[in-house]
Amino acid sequence: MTDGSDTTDDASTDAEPLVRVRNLEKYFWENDSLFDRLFGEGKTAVKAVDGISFDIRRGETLGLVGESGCGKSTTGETMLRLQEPTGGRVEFEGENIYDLDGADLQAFRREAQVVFQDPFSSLDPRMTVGDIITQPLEIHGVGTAAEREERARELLGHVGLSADQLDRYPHEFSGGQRQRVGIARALALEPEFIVLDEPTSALDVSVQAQVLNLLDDLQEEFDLTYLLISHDLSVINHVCDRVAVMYLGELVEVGPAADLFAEPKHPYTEALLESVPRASTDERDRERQTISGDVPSPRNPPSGCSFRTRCPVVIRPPGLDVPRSAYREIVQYRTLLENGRLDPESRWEQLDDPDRTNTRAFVDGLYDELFTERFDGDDDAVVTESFEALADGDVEEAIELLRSRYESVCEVVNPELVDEPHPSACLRDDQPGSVRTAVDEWEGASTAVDATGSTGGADVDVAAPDGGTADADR
Amino acid sequence: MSQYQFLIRRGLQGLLVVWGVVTLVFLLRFMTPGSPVDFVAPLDASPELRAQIARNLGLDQPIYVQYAQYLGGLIQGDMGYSYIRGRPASGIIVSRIPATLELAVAATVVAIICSIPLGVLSATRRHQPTDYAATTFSLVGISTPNFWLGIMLIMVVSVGLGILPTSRRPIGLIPAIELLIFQFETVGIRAWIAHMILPAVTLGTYFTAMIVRLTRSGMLDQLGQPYVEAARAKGLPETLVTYKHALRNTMIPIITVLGLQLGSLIGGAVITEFVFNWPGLGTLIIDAIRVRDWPIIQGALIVIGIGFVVINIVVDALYARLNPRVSLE
Amino acid sequence: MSGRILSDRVRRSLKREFSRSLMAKIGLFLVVLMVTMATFAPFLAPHDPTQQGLDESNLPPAGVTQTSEEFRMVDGERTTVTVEREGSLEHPLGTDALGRDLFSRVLFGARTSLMVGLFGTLFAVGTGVSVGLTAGYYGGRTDDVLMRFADIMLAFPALVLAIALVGLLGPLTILIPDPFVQLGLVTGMPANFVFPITLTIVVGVVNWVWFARIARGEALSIRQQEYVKAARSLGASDWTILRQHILPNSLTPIIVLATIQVAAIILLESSLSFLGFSGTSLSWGFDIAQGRQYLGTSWWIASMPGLAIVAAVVGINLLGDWLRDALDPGLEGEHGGGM
Amino acid sequence: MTRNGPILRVEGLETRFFTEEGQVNAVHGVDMEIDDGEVFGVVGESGSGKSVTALSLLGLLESPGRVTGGEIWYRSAELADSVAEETPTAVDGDYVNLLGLPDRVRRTLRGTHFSMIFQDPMSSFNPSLTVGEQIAEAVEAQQRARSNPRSVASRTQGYGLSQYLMSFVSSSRKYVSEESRDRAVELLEMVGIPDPVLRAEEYPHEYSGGMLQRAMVAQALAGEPNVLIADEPTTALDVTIQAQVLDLLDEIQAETGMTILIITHNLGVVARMCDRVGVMYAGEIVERGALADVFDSPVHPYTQGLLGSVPDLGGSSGRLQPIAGNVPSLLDHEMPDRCYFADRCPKAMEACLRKPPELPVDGAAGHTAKCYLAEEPFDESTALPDGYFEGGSTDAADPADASGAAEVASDGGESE
Repeated sequence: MTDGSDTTDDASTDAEPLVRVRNLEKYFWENDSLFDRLFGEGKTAVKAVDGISFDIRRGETLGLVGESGCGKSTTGETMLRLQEPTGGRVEFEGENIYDLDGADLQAFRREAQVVFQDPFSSLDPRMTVGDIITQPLEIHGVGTAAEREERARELLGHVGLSADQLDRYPHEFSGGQRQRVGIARALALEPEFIVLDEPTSALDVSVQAQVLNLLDDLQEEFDLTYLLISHDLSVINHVCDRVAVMYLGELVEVGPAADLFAEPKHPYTEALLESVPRASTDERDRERQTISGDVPSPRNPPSGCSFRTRCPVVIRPPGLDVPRSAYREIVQYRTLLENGRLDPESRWEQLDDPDRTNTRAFVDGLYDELFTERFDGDDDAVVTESFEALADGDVEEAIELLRSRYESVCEVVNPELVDEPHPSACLRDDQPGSVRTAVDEWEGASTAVDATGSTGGADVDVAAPDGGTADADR
Repeated sequence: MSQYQFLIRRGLQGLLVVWGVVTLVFLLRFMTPGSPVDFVAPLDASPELRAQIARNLGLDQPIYVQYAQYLGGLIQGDMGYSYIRGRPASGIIVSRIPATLELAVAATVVAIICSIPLGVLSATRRHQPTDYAATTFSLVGISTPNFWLGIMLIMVVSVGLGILPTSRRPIGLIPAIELLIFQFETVGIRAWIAHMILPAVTLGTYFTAMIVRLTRSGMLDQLGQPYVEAARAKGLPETLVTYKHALRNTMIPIITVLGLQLGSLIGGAVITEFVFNWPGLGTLIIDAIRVRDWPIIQGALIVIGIGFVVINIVVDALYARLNPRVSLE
Repeated sequence: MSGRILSDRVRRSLKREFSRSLMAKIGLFLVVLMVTMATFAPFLAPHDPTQQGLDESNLPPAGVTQTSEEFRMVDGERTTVTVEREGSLEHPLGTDALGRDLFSRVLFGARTSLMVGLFGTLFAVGTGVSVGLTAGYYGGRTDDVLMRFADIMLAFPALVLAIALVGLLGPLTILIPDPFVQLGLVTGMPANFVFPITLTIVVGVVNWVWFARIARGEALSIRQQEYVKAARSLGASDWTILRQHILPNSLTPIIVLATIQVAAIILLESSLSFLGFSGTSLSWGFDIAQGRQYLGTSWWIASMPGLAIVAAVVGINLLGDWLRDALDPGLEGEHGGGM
Repeated sequence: MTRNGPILRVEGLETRFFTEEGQVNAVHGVDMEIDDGEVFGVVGESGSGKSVTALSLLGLLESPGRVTGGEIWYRSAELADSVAEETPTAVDGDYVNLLGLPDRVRRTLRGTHFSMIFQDPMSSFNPSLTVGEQIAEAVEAQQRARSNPRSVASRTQGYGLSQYLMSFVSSSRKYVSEESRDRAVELLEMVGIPDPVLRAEEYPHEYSGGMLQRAMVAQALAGEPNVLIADEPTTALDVTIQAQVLDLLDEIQAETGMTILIITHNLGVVARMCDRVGVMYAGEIVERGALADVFDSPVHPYTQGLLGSVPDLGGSSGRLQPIAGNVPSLLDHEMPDRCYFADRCPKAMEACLRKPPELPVDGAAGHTAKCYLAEEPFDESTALPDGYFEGGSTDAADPADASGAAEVASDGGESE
């Protein structure tokens, strides 16, 4: 919970933000049963949310976007204290919500509400719509039963349902209507702040549009502040004032929606935007830069920058003279090895060579499969050497060979967000002093090791952000 | 986690359960009215004699000392001396295990062989005569108390038709096989089979009926899964879709249920033994309860508990083998 | 809040499933029959079920004539005589070796089975559901400990544990005055109903684990439902959530299991009575044990009570199937609309 | 490929589900023509009947669903030849009416002539068999079919229960041969799965969603089918993975010239992939034509509404223009005898109380719409008044529908 050198300490905005998230962490533990404890097997952490910080200003809609499993829903739930955090703080109107209890906590519960994704599981099937909407009032002891029912009628009107539907059960409604009921429940206590967790992703497009419009109207009418969690960039773009992009439990970019969509800074944001198919007739001919590979497992996230395993513009080591596409192939080859996805045994079996004498064939086979072109000079030697190590069954050696020559600064230094309106967590972008120091240190060390083989020098890529140019992946 | 580690871990877990079983069984004596001395001592025993007997049985010690002694004895395989027979309880119990084991295994084998094909047929020929016959059989099967079924079988088959022997177990499987191998004498094995049929059918019926039900509903569930549709879409013959795809996934959850239901098999075995005068653990335990022969009661309960735990570990291992999604926990 | 246990949809689904299923109808018929028999046994029974009559012993059921050879002492010598007995409507199901009317005994036996089945299940539901819901909702160490204990309970086969417990605790019974007899509505019937209390508690004790497991599973999954999260975000207390959301929504499988468990407990009760551990002699299992000695001569003594058990248990199981199909369409039933 | 008419011609396809609640008209009167080598998109919201259409084409409907009418003409000279004797009525030149063939024959077409990719790769692979094994099965099935094309039943006859049981005993009796396994690895490599040898031995749960969807594509390609039906192929995937899978389909189509039918609710996917598109609503194709025609000059108000509902990535454009109301009931007794969209349509006219036929749209070949607006412009004077369909006797029967009507009203208010 230390603030340390954190950069977002003093808010640069004129007004105090409504919600302030600082270094929020939420880990889930695996192998943590009574037995694991008895047998002393180490529990492992899945870092669903790994130290994120952002502000939500009064009256704005902040979008939190990311792919499934990136931790965006966990963030939302932890911010509402539906789950206890592993570390960090969330300040709501200046108070850390994790320090609240008793009446203060109840007061916070009145102010912050949530609307969930699934219109089927978000409403208790055994309660009538009236019961569902009056539940918050009842919990907080607001009004008499008659007053509460009156309020429920009023709320139904606000969300565009007719008031005589109070006695109905959720299953009698369509998906869109249920989502309206969920919204009415969230509005019942007149909250300041609502977390919208994928509120439309289970709905058809035409119904989605209805709900988005409704949310828009309600925000205006009741001065609401929204946190909109979604995987759908077009929804985020349509609704949000500011956007935060999440990847593997970390924020990679935060900025005003217009800026971020027009000029994404982080390669991941860019890839996300590129990947969305547009509903227009020129979509077929659009130049696309999509990214390859899968999201790594959060159980075993990459070192350094978590996006580096898929990044099309990963920073090459200083002085290395291979084209970016070839460098990507080397990175992928190394990732295969490190994840145990390349098994020399099965390769040999395929080769039909019981004595395993023909190392040449082994090397050539892999070379052709993994690389479009052969390297020359030192690169060829190193790659071949690593294949030979593999042929001997020494995966560790092969990894080490590759690492010593091809390690990128992105593997070593974890980029952070600086305190400015539109920061991105990429080493190619502005970075806080501590990160810059780490980069310098690494470069010093690596040039020292590499001095024999290469010319050394600064990384050329930092100065030339060329994400869109020809040598991006594919 | 390797198979080996899994078994060790599961074994340790089982050990903990066994320890719980032992403790519970031990405490059982203190929860029940009356002292063992009442059953052991002559009716007109003097207080001195009673005290002497209590001392001999170790009953004068505080509970925790008795508990420690009992645990210590168990670890060495000593369950005390039978109050009634004056012999080591462990010896008596061990001598009864084969009979129970043979009966339970025979019933399980019969049940599995009959039930799974019946369940599959019932599901694949839904709403056809086969299905109705199978569901009726399984419904009546799970609703019939097996002691009554046993009695009815004895009445009709043995007493009425006079074809199979009513009760007892003249020879164990192993002696019967020895006889067969070393003396080329089939009389032993024939007697074994003849005496096994009725008890095995009695015990196996409930189990068969239950597995038919489980298999049927499991198959119906699996046949509605998207992967079955996908398998059909790629042009696989229906045999393969049914047996290789659907049945495999049906068996995975059934195995866990079976593991739990083996308890009812063992329970059923106890009463089946009673009906057929089968000299197994069941009759032993019932007789011992009637005369409060505590060392036997405790020992037999512990053996049954351990047996059940072991079966469940085996079932778990089988489950993990069949289900690739379980990385052995 | 809505106090209804069954929502409209569930009721509709029950009705639909009932109307299309012959099995459900048979089940309901059998169960209603059994309940009627048990409740109005003093009115329906032609004889006092405990009344012995040596000259009427071993009479076959109505319409059956049984010839058997018996040993008699005639003039101090053992001779074999052929005895022919004819069944009559006076004793529709015949009599046992002591001349007691089997039909009356079957009627009164239904009382024992039903009472033990119901109260045993209630006991198991009460214990199991509270333990299971607590374990499932709170999770963590509470859950770990409770479920390990459940594992230990499961390591004893229910019947074995029940035999040990009942056998060792002794068959305690309480006498419940029969209201019909007390009010003088019928005469010549036993004044009290013998309720085997130990047996009832024991069958509950050995069965609670099943309810604990299923309730825990339900609580675990319902806890993850968004409406529970929503309630927590509104500031609802754990107690409110358990009472208002978790319990009502986990009822369906619990009701289905409870139905099936009534059947299982009736089987268990009959087994224990068969072994002579129940403490009451008015029980189907007990009668089967009695009839076991007369298999060669009087087949009906052991058969009739057994048929009663099968009919009762089949009925309850059918009812259970019906509830399951109607309440949990995922388990059986046709696929939905498919769109 | 020779150009002599469409590869698939669907005429008046009707599929119904006979459920407890009544007869559900999931698909009724669908007409479409799919040209050889094109990518055709069927787009619609949930409950529009698009997936049922796909299943009907393959004959994969499960009870209580049944194709009750229409014809599916499929062009294949080879097939026409082999079935001409048995079912002459189902053959017309090179065309075969799939609905006229016995089930036994249709089964053999799966995998070889038609393949399918399903929405959820995780549930569409058997969780307890390796991915390699499952793809090899598909390869094997196709090889068995091809080795004996004349006998359409050969595949199923060649492998019965006894052979299956024998396969546990003797490895030579296994259904899947070594060659098929090798081919499965090749296919995995073809769809861009790194280290296919190792991955073939893995189980579905060890794959990521994207990888598994690639594997499903590989499985669908096993029999080198002529028509690939992709039912929501990317709906379960994240957007970056969706892009990869779409790229893959695109590449494969370019390489093999295969005909692809894409079923999706995502207009972006349609725009990305398709040459021509059909828009489905309430079991009908309400508008179809070339992608540019349908997307740039939609005629049917539903198509217009659908396009207007999608939030755009390129700069936010104020309020969305949603379609009021909800997806309609498909229960037979609740379906009115009028244009099914009229109750949600902002341009409903008196004419719309009669069912519109499929009408050609001016100026574009092959662009048709089931809407009178295809022929005549919107006429204010004959427009139905607001709230015309509210409280109508047909709607009041079911409470859910009545509430739907109420919502229509409130939404109508909002969007003004």
